[in-house]
Amino acid sequence: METVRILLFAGLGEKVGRQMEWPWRAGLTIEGLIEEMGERHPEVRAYAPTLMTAVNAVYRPRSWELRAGDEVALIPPVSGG
Amino acid sequence: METVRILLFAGLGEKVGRQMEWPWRAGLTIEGLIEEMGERHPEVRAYAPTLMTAVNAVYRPRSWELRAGDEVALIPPVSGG
Amino acid sequence: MATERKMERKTDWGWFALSEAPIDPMPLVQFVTRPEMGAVNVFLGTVREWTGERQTLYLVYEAYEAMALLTLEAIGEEVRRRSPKARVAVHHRLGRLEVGDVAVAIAVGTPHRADAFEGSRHIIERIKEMVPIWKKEHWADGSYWVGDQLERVSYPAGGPAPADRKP
Amino acid sequence: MATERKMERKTDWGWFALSEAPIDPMPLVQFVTRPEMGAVNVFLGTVREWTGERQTLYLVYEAYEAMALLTLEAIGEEVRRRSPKARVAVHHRLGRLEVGDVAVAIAVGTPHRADAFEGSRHIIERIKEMVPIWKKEHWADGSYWVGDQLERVSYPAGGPAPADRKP
Repeated sequence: METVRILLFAGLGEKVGRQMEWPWRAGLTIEGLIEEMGERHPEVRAYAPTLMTAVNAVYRPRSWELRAGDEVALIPPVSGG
Repeated sequence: METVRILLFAGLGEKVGRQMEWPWRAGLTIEGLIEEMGERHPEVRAYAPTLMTAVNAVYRPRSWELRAGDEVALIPPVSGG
Repeated sequence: MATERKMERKTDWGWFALSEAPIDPMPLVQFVTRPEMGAVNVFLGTVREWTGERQTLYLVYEAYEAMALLTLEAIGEEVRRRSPKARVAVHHRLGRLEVGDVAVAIAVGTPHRADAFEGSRHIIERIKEMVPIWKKEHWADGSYWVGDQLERVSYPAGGPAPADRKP
Repeated sequence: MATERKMERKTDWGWFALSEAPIDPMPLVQFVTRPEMGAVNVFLGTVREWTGERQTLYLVYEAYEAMALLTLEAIGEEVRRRSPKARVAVHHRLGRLEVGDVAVAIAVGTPHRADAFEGSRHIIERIKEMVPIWKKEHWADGSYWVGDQLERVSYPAGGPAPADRKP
């Protein structure tokens, strides 16, 4: 089965796990991935409105179509500096 | 004879001398002092329009009346920093 | 910890690093100082003890490290679009920090001072907006990830666009 | 020179110094860093090699020293009227400086970053406006006191008033 790798950070990463593999299918977008994740992890649904999203370390919109093997980051509000 | 001490700086100090004593009389203002100095030192007259002026290390207007023993500074445009 | 991690990217004009070891600002200053520069601005973000009524005992920073370094470099490029001779160095600390520690050091060298101030300010504002680094505050009575309680904002583009704000 | 001169004023919140020895910015940073601070801004003015077509070989700074220190302290008070918890340190070098040397170092520590940036910027702008320090540029083909060729401005009040500009 082809997958994407998901990275989660900060409070969300502590609650859900910092890294997971998720099944990939043709046409899967970031938005679709977040919805699927939210079914299994309610915390993802709670954080979803505030998340920034990146694919392979570049910010990408929710409508972005994923490819197998992509690294998808769910980025809660940042607080560096 | 009572005097004031005059301090001169930068280009003006190099040309005229960095320090001098000048006769004081009741009612002498900074403006009056600069005029008197200009008669003997034409450079003071040339610099006069650009000078800031201080008495005892505090900026004072040209109309300021000097007292005997005051330290008067003729301050060309500053260029620190 | 036994080994302190450090990741960095260095170009001919920029130096970006993440490290668990304390930050020494002087190498950053030296990196951005050149005979063609007349000004260096340095910003240090330090760990403040009190935020309102709450006393911070210590902080822990974590980062999406590879992306944080790439994003810092992109922010440096924003500064150089405004001031093409600028040199830029940014080091952010990770792991546990105590009150008074330097969390981030930014140094910007430019020929003239306005650009140094503006570049340094731009970098810290952009870090707080878009660099994937997070801070967990630890108090006597608990801890939280800063940002978890922030008002909700949505990012239809995935994140702040690089062109959102000019330096 | 055999003995290097240094003059300074120190208060509970401010440190102002003039010295012929090279400036080390780190003691200034340490002076302004406190647990109640979250931000330190440092500005370094360095000797630039090229100004337009002209190559600087070295500079010489002189000061009306006692007044320069008093004026720096007054400028520090301006910063603290805006940001009452600010701590301020300013060191200016005198005598001969080479290209790349730090001529002035300013450090401002404040609880929040905007005040640190604004305080540091205010101090350098006020130094250039009103602190009695002068710079003589030395080139291959001559030398001049910067300011001697500036456009003419008159100061009916003797100098810029302390209230001319708020930080």
